[in-house]
Amino acid sequence: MALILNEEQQMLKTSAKEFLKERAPVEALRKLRDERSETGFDRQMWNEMAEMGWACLTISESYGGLDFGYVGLGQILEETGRTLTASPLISNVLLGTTAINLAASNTQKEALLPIIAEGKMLVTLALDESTRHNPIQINTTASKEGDSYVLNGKKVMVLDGHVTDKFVVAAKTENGVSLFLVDAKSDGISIQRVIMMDSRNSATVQFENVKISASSLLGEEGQGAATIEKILDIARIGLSAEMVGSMTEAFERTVAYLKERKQFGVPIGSFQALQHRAAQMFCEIELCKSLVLKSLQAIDANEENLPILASMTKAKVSETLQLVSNEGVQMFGGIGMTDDEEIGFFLKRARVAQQTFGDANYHIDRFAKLSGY
Amino acid sequence: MALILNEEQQMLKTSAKEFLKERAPVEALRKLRDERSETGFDRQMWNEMAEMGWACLTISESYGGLDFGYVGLGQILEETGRTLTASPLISNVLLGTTAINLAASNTQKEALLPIIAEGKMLVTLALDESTRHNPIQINTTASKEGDSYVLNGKKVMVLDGHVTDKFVVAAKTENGVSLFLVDAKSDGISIQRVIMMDSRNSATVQFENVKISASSLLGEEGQGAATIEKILDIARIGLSAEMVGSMTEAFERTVAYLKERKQFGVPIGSFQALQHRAAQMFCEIELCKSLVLKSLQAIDANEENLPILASMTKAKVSETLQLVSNEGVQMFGGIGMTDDEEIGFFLKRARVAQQTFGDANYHIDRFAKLSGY
Amino acid sequence: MTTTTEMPTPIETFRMEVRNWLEANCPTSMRQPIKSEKDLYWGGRNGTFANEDQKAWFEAMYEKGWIVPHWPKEYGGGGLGKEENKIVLQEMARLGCRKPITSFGIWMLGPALLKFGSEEQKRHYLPEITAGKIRWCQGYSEPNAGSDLASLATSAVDMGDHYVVNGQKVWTSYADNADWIFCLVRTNKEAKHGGISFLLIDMATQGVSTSPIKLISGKSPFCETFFDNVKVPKENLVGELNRGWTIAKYLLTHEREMIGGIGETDVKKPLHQVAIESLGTENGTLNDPILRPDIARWSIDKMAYDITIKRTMDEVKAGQSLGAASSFFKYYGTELNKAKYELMLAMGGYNGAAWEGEEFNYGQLARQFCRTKGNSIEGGTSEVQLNIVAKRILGLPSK
Amino acid sequence: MTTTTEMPTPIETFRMEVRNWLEANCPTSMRQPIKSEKDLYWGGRNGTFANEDQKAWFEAMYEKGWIVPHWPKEYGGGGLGKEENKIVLQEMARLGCRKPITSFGIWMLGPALLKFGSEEQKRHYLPEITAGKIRWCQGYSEPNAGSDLASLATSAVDMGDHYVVNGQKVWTSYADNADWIFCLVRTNKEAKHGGISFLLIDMATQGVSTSPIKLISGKSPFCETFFDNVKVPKENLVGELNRGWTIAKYLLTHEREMIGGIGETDVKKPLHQVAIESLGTENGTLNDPILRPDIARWSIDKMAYDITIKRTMDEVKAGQSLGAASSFFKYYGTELNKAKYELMLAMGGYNGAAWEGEEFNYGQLARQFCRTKGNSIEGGTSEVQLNIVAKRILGLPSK
Repeated sequence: MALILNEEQQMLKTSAKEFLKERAPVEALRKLRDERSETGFDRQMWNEMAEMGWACLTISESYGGLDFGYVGLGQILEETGRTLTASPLISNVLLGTTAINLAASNTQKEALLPIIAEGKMLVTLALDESTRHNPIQINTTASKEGDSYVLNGKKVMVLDGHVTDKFVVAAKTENGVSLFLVDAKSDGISIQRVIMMDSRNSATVQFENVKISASSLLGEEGQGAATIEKILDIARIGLSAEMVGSMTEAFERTVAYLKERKQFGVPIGSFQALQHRAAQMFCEIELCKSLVLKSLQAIDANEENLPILASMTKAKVSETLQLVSNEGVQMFGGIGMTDDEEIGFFLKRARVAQQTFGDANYHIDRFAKLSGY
Repeated sequence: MALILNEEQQMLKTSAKEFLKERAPVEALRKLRDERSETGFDRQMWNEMAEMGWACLTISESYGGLDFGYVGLGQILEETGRTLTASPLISNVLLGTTAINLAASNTQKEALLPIIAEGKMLVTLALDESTRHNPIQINTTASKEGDSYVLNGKKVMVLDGHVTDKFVVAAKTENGVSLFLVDAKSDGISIQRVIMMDSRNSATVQFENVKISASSLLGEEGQGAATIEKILDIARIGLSAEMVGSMTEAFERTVAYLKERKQFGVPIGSFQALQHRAAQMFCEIELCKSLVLKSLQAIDANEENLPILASMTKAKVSETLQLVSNEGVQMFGGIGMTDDEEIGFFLKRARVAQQTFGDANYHIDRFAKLSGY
Repeated sequence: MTTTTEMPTPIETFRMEVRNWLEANCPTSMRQPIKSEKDLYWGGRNGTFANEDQKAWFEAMYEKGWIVPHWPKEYGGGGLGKEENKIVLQEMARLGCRKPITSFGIWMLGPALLKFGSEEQKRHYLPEITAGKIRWCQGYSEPNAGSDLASLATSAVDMGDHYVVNGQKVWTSYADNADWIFCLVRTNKEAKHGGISFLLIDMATQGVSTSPIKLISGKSPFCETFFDNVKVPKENLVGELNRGWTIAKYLLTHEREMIGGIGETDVKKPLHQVAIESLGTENGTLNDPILRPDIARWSIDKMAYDITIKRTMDEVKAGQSLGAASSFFKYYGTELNKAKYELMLAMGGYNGAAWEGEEFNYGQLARQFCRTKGNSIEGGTSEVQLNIVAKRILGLPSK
Repeated sequence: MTTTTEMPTPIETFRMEVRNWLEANCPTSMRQPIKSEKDLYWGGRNGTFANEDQKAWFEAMYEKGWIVPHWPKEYGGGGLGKEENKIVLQEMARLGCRKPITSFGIWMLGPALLKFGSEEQKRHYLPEITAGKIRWCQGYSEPNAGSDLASLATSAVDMGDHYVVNGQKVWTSYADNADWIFCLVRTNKEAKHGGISFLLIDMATQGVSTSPIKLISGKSPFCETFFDNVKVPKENLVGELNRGWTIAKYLLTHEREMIGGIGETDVKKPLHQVAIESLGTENGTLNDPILRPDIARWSIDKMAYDITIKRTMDEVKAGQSLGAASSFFKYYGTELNKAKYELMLAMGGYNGAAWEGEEFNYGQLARQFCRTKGNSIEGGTSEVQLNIVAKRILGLPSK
């Protein structure tokens, strides 16, 4: 498949760019932060996004979606990376919706997807339990009691956890790991919001004897592990698309600053040491763009090598974003250290995004394992 | 202890520098190579070195040595690193003599050291058996038969193996690993010289039913493993001293070339990208010098943390020499690629020295293990 | 080794005296490690002591003359020789005594005045510093003069009996709490380096105002300081007119060495210990196989760097000296510290990415991480240090 | 998908014809991968075929006009269109057919002549190239003009009806076996870029001599070529006088793309496969825990690089285009290849460090390793490529 966007995808990207520039520039994130917004994102903006169909790009037409695919979603994510827009796109579209697409029964889909497609229900994934991404280590239990399950455990880094309507919870059942759809208002759930370095939402969610009906099971009991990996691989690629947007924007701002800022009577961009570092970043960013596009296409084509592509992509993109965000602050110099200048927002988002769904170290290790060494 | 040379050590260094500049510049190595010298080093020069006491710096006065210590030896090695001088200093002084110092009985010392001290006997270590340095993996066996042992096995990367008089051979005995002093002319030994990338000597040595007397045992039977590690740690540090000499010389030549070579009407050393790379190399080299001096002092002071110092030093020095030798060739440009220009000799020596006694990867791993992680 | 009883040398006697005096006069609470800003006493017109012990300790040291033991007595110091001064500092370190006062006057202005100030200036300003009466801040950088410090534009115009100062300084640490500021000002627009002078300005003068700077790590001691037609008496000039650059360079070298050593104190635990505790080991091997070599390489570099500092100091003692060593140390030390916090963040995982909440120590790690990014910018950027190494140590040519 | 039988399109018919012709005319031995220099036929006055199959294959292709399928027939080509040319190359690749001739004339001089040569020059030189009669070499670099190629000094002085050439070229690959050389020469000393011309010189002319260059990797095809009062007819000038730099730039871009792709063919096995085989695994993990992340990072970069080349080609097809992409690819590709051989050497251990002996494959790995160091120098250094990326793609200013 040609590694280019088709016309529709290109149009979607362009319209996303225009919308975000208008409605959600970096300044909007600063405002949410400084006003200590309770939702952590702009509800009204999310409604507008949903009206444009962004909530249902990956939902099939039979459930009220656009069936546009992940390459399309990736373009929007990339643009939100440029503007550092906080929205439920990661938690609800990449994680929640993907989980339902992959694991839910037709009945469940019929009940949920049309509402999600309209942006009127938020679903997120409650998976990690330790300090670092480790989807295999699940101690949360779901014990069968008659027709119900009883959930017990604690989840961390639940994205948008304090504003979500439903959780997809990974828990141990008798025969393996299972996924459950759990209402956020259920008795026994306590949610503690955690504001991250990038001013975005996460939450620690405690499940204490939360009783849920057997119909909450997503997919077959004990068969959740493979689904979780697939959800995560898709989310890793989608998040990488966002990160490529961030690195591109941070890099372009840095290059512009190099041309503008004068020291010793000349633009600092005329210093060869900075030129070479900029040129090297350019190369790395190009590689990242290729990996993301290739991986997004692989999701849509349902390719078998998705795990290896996802790890390659998340690893390379994480390391490059680390480099680019560091170089951005360094090249902006003293002004880059101030909260007034926006480049620091990219640094902060970079570090949270790096950790989310596994950092470069995690994925280099996984890549090597998947490659047999 | 102050991290500086005392006056005697400084004098030794200065005289070594002068001698080597005169008798063994890089040109001498080229000559040995082009004439396909059978010994691989200059015998006459070795005699002169021995006359100056270089063979007996680490031999105690009671056995006819100077008891000057490893800091002193390190200075000579550093200077031979600058001139890329091929000599038995590594094989015979660092390995062979150290082995005898550490493991031999008084009787054995009395018989061997005075001759070695005069430079009239060469002893080297026959240890490694696999492609990469791995002192734990020893399959060579020494089976006791009455009053004798019978050696069987194959050793690789035996430095100066084809010209040595004796081998210190590591072999498995009933109760562990033991060291034996074996005459190179013994029946059953076949030696194949291997000329390395740096034009220096190594050899593959095959032991086939080599019968040796029980008195050839160095140290106690089965207690060789600890001795081997100690010999190696000393050799790693000594070799690192040589490598620091090579990196310093390669770097100084590169900086000189940067000042001299003109492109686009200016010296290429005025290009900031090259300036920063040179400055970064300078910093790394300074770190290497400190590690080597600290480690050499630790040998003489018989410090307990020698293993960790040796691994730190060999790891850092290997990586820095790789960097400096690569940058040397790159900054010399096309001329650096030609055999006529000497910078390439540093590249080649660098890679062999990196592999010898464990490369950076080996020692980073060992350092981490010794540090408990 | 001898077994005969020897008389203590005078220097040994002095050491014992110092030790006894400190034991007797330094309150126990003043021997605890610094925990927060509050534990520091800065002095100044509005300076207050946090508690009685802090006050008692400062006053005892001031009486003794040991606020700055090696400054001459006539300038408010203790008049001690180099060797004795070292002993006081060593014994304070041994007991863990806090500094009686934290002061840019002692650390930065003092050395400049001692070297370049007039006798009158020394007698006037230095005793005020050791008495903790006046708190100083530094006014070097400007918005359009970062690495190119000498392009500064804040002007001091000669009005006969005084100067009139106009302009703006940035990165003036604690300017909002300082009484006086020592500034680089432009006294000649025709010459670049040769048109800069070193001026002392009372911040209570009309026309001086400050505004705090928020950093990416959050609140900071940095301020912007504005000068709007500020009258400054001519006797406040230090050194010769238009020769301020010499003083600036002298002080920058001081500062560079201080910043190079940054991060020494904040996390005492060796990095690999943090790694072992936060990631755990299996069969003696760290649980993150990819991070492991990074941690090992960093640790080797850090130890090698520390050994190199020791070697350089030993060389200086032995009369050898590496030219622009402070640039090398500043560059390498700050880059190491930045790399350390990248590793700390990677080990911290989600905890290191959190910004608020008691559970996450109020985002302490993330904030420290953000703050380290400034290490390679303040006190001369890494790029400037590399330029200096290339030119002054390696002798590489300019274009 | 349809189930009706469709007529093959003309292009499908052509593909089948090509396939059938190649099957019938390419000897089996000419479908084996190249193993050594001997397997290449270079043509030229002294060119000899290594065997009958090589000769038969060249002659069949020459008869067919497919030595260069897309050159016009009047210049010795096959006169095929772009699409048809691609099909011939694809079908040759599918069958694994060797190139019938290896020729700088086809790869480098040809494109230059087609774009800049006179009609007479095209009719004269191009058919000689496809017929394998004349072997060409390239004369660009000079000892004092490396990255600064335009500072070349080899002069061609106008003597009325001819030029007299004096000077020295380096890195003239295979000059000792070539018949003619295409050279950049200085025809005006006053202008730098605007004083260079593109000249064709018969190496049999009096005053031309060559001397081989030995590299750090051993013997090489490179030579130095000397011109001592060499008379060159005026009609050997290609393009306008003093406009040779335009032709040079055009050809350098070609060359850069070729070198960027270096290392594609020499070690076919993926690097991690080499690692698994040479180091072994334990519980599915490579036996060198420190090298493992390096190999993984390299492999990711390599795949990402290959995907990027594909993406760029797709973009070009779609009418988008990245400006100085060839510089980026040349830089990154050659750095990757150097890094690969560092890793190969680390994995090879003592075997990779040996230089001689059958047991060590005659030091093949060490020699290849040494040779890769030239990748980032020849065809424009990495530094030059980064300059180009910085200036042409990023638009960063010159001083």
